[in-house]
Amino acid sequence: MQVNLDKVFKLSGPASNAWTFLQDIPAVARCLPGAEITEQVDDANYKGTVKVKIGPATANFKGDINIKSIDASKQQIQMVGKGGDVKGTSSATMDLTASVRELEGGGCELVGYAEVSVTGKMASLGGRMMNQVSDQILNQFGDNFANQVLAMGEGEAAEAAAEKAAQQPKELNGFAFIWSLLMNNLRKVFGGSK
Amino acid sequence: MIPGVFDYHAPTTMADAIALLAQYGDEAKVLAGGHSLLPMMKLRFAEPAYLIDLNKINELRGISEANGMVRIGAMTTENQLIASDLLAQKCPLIPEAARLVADPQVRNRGTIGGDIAHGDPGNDHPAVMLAVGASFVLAGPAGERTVAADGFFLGTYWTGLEEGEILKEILVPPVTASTGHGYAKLKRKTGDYATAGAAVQLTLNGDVCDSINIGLTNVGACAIKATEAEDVLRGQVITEALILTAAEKAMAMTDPAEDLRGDVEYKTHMAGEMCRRALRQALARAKGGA
Amino acid sequence: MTTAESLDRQDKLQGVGCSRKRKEDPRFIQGKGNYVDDIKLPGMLYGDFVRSPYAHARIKSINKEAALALPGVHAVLTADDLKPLNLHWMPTLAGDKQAVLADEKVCFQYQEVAMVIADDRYIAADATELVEVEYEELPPLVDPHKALLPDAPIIREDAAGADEVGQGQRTHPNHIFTWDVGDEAMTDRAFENADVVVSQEMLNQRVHPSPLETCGCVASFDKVRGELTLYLTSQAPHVVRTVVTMLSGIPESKVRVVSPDIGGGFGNKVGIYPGYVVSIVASIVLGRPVKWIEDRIENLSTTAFARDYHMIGELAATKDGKIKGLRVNVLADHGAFNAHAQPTKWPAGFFSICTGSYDIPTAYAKVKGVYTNKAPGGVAYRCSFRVTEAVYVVERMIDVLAHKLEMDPAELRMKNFIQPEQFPYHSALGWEYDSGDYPTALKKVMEAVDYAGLRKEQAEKKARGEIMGIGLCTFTEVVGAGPSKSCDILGVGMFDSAEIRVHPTGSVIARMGTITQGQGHQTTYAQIIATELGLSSEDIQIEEGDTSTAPYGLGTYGSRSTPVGGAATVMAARKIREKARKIAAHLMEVSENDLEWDVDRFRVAGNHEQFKTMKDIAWAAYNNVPEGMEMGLESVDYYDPPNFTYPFGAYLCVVDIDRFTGELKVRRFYALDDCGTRINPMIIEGQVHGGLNEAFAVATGQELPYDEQGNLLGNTFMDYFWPTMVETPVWELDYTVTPSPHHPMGAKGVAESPHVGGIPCISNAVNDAFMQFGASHVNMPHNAWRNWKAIHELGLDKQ
Amino acid sequence: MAKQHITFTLNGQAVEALVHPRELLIHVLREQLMQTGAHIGCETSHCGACTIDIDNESVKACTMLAVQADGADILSVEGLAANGELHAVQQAFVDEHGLQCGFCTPGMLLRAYRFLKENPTPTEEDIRWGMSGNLCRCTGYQNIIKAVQTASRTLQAE
Repeated sequence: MQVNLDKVFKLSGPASNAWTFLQDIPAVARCLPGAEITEQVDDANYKGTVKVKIGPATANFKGDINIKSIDASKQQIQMVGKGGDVKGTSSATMDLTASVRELEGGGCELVGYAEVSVTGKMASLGGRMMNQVSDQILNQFGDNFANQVLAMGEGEAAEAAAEKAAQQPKELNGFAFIWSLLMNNLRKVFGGSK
Repeated sequence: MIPGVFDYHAPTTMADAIALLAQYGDEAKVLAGGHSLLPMMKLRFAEPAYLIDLNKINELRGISEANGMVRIGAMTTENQLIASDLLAQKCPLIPEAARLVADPQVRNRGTIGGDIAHGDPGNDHPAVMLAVGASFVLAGPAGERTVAADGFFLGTYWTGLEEGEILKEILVPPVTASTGHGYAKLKRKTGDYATAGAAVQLTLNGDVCDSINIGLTNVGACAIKATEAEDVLRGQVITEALILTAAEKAMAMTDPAEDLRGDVEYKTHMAGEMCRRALRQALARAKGGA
Repeated sequence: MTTAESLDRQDKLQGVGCSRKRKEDPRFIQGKGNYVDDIKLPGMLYGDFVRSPYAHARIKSINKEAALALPGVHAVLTADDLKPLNLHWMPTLAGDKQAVLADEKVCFQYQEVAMVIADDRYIAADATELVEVEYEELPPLVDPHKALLPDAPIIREDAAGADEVGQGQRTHPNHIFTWDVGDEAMTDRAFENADVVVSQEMLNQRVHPSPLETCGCVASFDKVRGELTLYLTSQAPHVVRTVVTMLSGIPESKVRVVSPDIGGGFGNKVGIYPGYVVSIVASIVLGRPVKWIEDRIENLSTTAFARDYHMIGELAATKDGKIKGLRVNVLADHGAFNAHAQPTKWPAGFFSICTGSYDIPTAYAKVKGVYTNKAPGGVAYRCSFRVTEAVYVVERMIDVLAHKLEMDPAELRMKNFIQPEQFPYHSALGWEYDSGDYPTALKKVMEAVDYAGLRKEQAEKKARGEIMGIGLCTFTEVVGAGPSKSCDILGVGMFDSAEIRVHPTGSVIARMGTITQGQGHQTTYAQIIATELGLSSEDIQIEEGDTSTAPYGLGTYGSRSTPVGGAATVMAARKIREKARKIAAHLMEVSENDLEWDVDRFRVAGNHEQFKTMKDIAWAAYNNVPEGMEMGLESVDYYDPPNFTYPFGAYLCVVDIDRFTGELKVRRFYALDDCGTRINPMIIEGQVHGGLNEAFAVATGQELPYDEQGNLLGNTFMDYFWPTMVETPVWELDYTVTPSPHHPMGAKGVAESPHVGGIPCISNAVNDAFMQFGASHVNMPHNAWRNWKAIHELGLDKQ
Repeated sequence: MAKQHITFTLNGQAVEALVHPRELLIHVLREQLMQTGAHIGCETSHCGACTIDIDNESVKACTMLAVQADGADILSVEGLAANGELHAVQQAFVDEHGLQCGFCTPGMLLRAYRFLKENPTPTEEDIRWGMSGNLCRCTGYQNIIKAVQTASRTLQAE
C-alpha cells in the first residue's frame, strides 16, 4: 500500500543553516527517532537502521538510503530509503523530496513530499493505521529537524534546543511523542517558532 | 499465530504493578483484557519482553459512587459495565456503547481501561469518555494524577499516559434528569470496529441545550471531540436544522484514513450521519422520550 | 400393494425421504470429533512456513543458519533441498505447475519460501523469523487487464517461452489459455439482427471458501516399513494418494491417506498444497511425523481463492423480449500459477452452462486466462467448476435486458424458459439438460411471496425516496462430475464407488470413495442402503476417507456425492438384492420369478405370509446358499454416470437499503429448490440454509482485495466477511421434485444450488433497487460503502 | 522464562500443567490436556470455535494465556454431558440439525449453555445478539437458533 505525505515544517534561523543541515544525511536520519546511519557506503549511499515503536507495536528495519540528487540552487534533496524489517515479513520504501524554502519576512520552512510504499504483513494487516502512523512519525521528524536547525543558531533558545536535541530518545515511541509535545510547550516558553 | 517469548508477572496490587513497570520500563507491556494486545502479539507486531497482567489486581475492579462522581475501575469488563444498575442510572451512555463493543465473549474479557489506554482510534470508549466528560486517574511511580478525557487522546496508540503510568480508574459525573445520550455506531458486522461512530451527551435547561459533548469514533488518528459541532448547539434550542449544521461541522473536523470499511468521503459522511443519529437520540431522551 | 403394516416397516427402516437425525452428531456434540489438528502422534514435529512479503521478487539468498541454531529446530527446507528429489515444483490439476517452495523467485505475497521443522509450533514460529531471505523486488502485476500488455512484467519466467501451459496456445508470457465455445459467427449474426442488444461488464470478485477449519496435514513416514501415512483435510483423499505416488515414487499400496473429520471444505480442500508436499518430504527425511496446520491468514492468503472472473455479458433479443443470442467474454485472473482445481477437459470448467434456464438459440463464450502476482487457485467454491460465474452472468443479464425493455424480470424469464416438454434439452453450448420444470417453480415462488404486492410496495417506497429492491434468480446448475468421457483428474475418470458388506446378523458396513465434510454422508448413504436393502439405517455403518479401506473414489465437491457416489451406492445395493433374491428363492424353494420385493423382504407373490426378510437372507448367505453360489453378501460398484444432473431453483430476495448509510437488509429470501428425489429433507434444508448464507456473504461482503503493490488486504476474519447471526437473514424454503431420469434414484444433488443461485439473486435485488432510480450495474460485494456510493451518486441521501 | 506450574479445575477435575507464559490456553487444553473439543478457527478472537466457560463466563480460549487460567474453573464441551446424560443444548443441536461439519459446534454449545443461563427465555433477537461471537460456515444459523430455542424450552420444563 502506498501513502503520500505532504509536509511543511516551519524552521527558525536562516535558510542557509537549514540547507546545511539537510545535507548532513546521518544527522537528518537521526531526526527520525530510532533511526541511525550505520555505514556510509559512498557519497550517495548509506546503510541504516530504524527502530519504530508505535504504542505496543514495534518493528526493526534495516535498509539502504540512496541520495538521488542534491540541488543547491533549489536547496532540494531527493532520496530513496528502502528497507525491510529484520524478520523479513515487511518492507518499506520511501521516496522523499525535501527542500528548504525561504519565507518572506524571515525564517524558512522545510517542505517535504514523501511517497511511502509498504509491503508485507504490515501493509496487509496494519493498513488501517498506516496513514496516521506515517503522519505521526513525520511530524516528529519535523519537530526534531526544526530543533536541530534552531540549535545551529545562537542564543538561549539555541542552547535550549541543543540540550533538547541531546535528550532525544533513542527510538520512536509513545514516550517520544510526549517528549516532543513537551518540547513544543517549551518552545512556546522560549519564544521558539510554532 | 504464536506470540513471542516474554516474562509474565501477575501482581495483585497496584503498587507492585507500578514497581514492575518502573523496573522493566518500555520493555514491558500492561495486559488488561488482552483482546487487542494478544492478537498484536500473535501477529508479532507487539513483542514485549515483560507482560504485566492486571487481572489479579482487585482494586482495579468495581463500579461505585463517591463524592458526586461515579468511579469505574479500569479493569471493569464490558459486560460488567452493561450489567451495572448504577451506570444504567448515572452514566447510561457507557453501558449503551459497551453493548456495541465486539461480541459477548470478548466483552467478558475486554475492559474499559484497556479500551481507553490502548489508544486505538477504532475503540469505542474514548469517544464515549469525551461525551460523558470523564476524567482518568493515572497512577505512576510519582503517585496519582487526574486528567480530563478531553485532551487525553493524542494520536494512534498515543495517549496522555506517560511511561510508567497505569490507568487506574475512570471518573464520570452522573447525569441529571434532563440529560440525554446517544451512541450511534456503523459497523460492517458484529465484532468489527466502527466505520464511524458518534457519542453524544447533552443536558437541556428547559428547551435550551445547556451543555453538550460529542465524541467521534474511528474517523481520525484518535477519538475526536467535535467541539465545533458542540458550539453550534450549546445555548440553543436544538432543531433538526441545527442538528444538520452541527453534523456538517463534525464532518469538517474528521480526518479518517481509507481502509476496507470505506474511503475518506464515505467515512466523513458516516461521521456526519452517526452524529445526526446520536444527536437526535440524545435530544429525544433529554426531552423525556425513549 | 402397500398396507399399513408395510408402511410401518418402511418407517422403521428410516430410509430415503425421511428426516433422519444425523449419525455424525453424537461425537461432534461431545467434543469427540477427530479433525486433523486433533491428531498427535509420538515424536511428532511441526512445520511452519517462511513466506514472501513481496508479490514479485527475486530471491537472492536464503540463510538458514540462525534458524537452525535455535534449539528445537530440526530442519529448514528450501527449494534447493527439494531439487534433488525433483519436488520443488508440482503439477497442478490444470496442467500447469506450481512451486512447492519458491524457486529463485516469488510470484505472490505470502508464497511459501521455506519450511521450518521444529519440536513444537512455538519454536517453529520463532524459527521462521530467523530465516534470512534476501530479495530483489520486481514490479508486481496486479491488474489482470494489464497482464497482456507488451511491457507487462513477466511473472512466470520458468514458463515464459513455453508454447502452452497445459491448455492450449499462448500469445504472451502471462497468457495461460484462450478457450471458446459456441458458434461465433451465428451468434454475431443474431446480435446484428436483433431489435435490442444489451451489454454489461461485471465482476465476480476474488473470494475464498475459508472453511472454519483451515487446511493441514500430518505426514508420517515409517522408514522400516517404507510406508507413508498421511492424515489430511482432503475432499479427495484417493486422488491425493495417487498424486503422492506420482510425485514420490512410493508405491500406492504403501501410501495411506486418511481424511479424518473435516471442518468444512467448500472447495478449499480439493487441491494439493505445498504444505502437504513439504510435510511429506520432511517426514521422510527426518523419520518422524510432521504436522502442518495453516493459520487463518495463511488460509485466506495462499490456499485456493475462487472466482476473479471479469466478464462482459451481452444479450440479443426481440423487442417483445424473446432472447435470440448470448455472448460472454471473460478475463480470468488465475494468479501466479494455474492451480484451477477442476477436472473437466475444458479450461473454464462448466462455464458454458451460461445459457442458464433459457431457451437461447445461439451463444458464444470466450474465456481468456492470465497470470498475475496473486495467490494461485481458482477453486469451485461451493459450486461446480465456474458454474457460479456462469449463472451470475446470465441471471444479471436477464435483469439488465428486462430493465432495457422496461419489462418485469419475472415476465422476461417466463417468456424465455426452456419448457418442461423440451427435456432432455440440448443447449446451444452443448449440454444435455436431464429434466426440469422452470415455469412451475417460478410461479410457485411468485405466489408464495405475493410478487405483485411486493412490486407495488416497491413503487410506493420509491415515491418516498426509500430504496427497496426485488431480485429473482431462476438458475440451472450442472453437477455430478461426471461422465468420465468429460471429466478426469490426472487421467483418472470421474466415477465414484461404493462397497457394501452385509454381515450375517444383518448389520451392514459400507464404504464410499467420497468424503463428507458436514453433508451428513454417514446418515444419508445409510438411508439409501436401508431403502434398497430393507435393513434399518441404524444397523448400517458408513465409512469414508481412509484409502486403505474405502474403494477408490474421486471425492466430494461439485455436488457429486449424491449424483455419483449415491448412484454407486444404489447400484451396489441392488447387486446385493439380486443375490438375496436368489438366496430367498432357494430358502423358500420357489422360483426367483415368483418372488416380489416388499420393503424389507422377498415374499411369494400371492402368498404374503411366505417371505424371508433381508435379515434371514443375510444369515443364510453365510451358511445356506444355492449350489454353485459363493457365500457372503457383499458388492462393490464403480459408477460412471451417463450424464451430469441439472438441479434448478427459483429464488426471490427482497432488500431494503438505508439511504443514509448504505446498509443493506435482506428482508425476505424465498428459495425454492428442485434437486430431484429428496433423500433426507432435514439435511437438504440445512444444506440450503448454509449455501444461502454463503451466497449472502459473497454478494454483500466477501472479497480479497489487493493493492497496487500486490499486498493482500483483509486476510483475517476481522475484514474477510463472514456474517454472524445478527447479520444473517431468515431463510424461507420451498421445493418441487423433478427426478433425474438417468440417476438410479432420480436424485440430483443440492448443496451448491443455494450458493450458485443465491449470489445473483441478492445482486439482482440490490441492482434492482438502484436501477429503478436510474443507476447502472453495480458490482459485488454490495457492502454498505459501495451501496452508499451508488446512493450518493443518485443523490438519494439528501437530508 | 521458566515454565510455570498452574492448576485449575477442568470439567470438575483438578488438573495441573507446566506452561510457558506465552502458551495460549487453547493450545494447553488441546495439546497437553488432550481436550480437543474446542477448536482453533481464526486465532484473532472472531470465530468463537475456541469458546469455553471460565468461572461462569464464556471466553475465547485462543486469546487468553494458559497462565491466566491458574485457579480457574473451566468447562469445555467434554464436560457438558453430566452422568452420561446429554445436556439440553447438546440434544437440541441434534434434534434441530444445528450442526454440519461439527467444527464450530463445541464453541456454539458452550456459548449456548452460558447464554441460556444469562437469559433463560430469550427472544429470537436475543439469541442472535447473544450468540453473535460464534461463526458457523455450514448451517446458515437458522437451525442453531431453533436449537437454542428448543434447549431453552427443555431447560424451562426441567
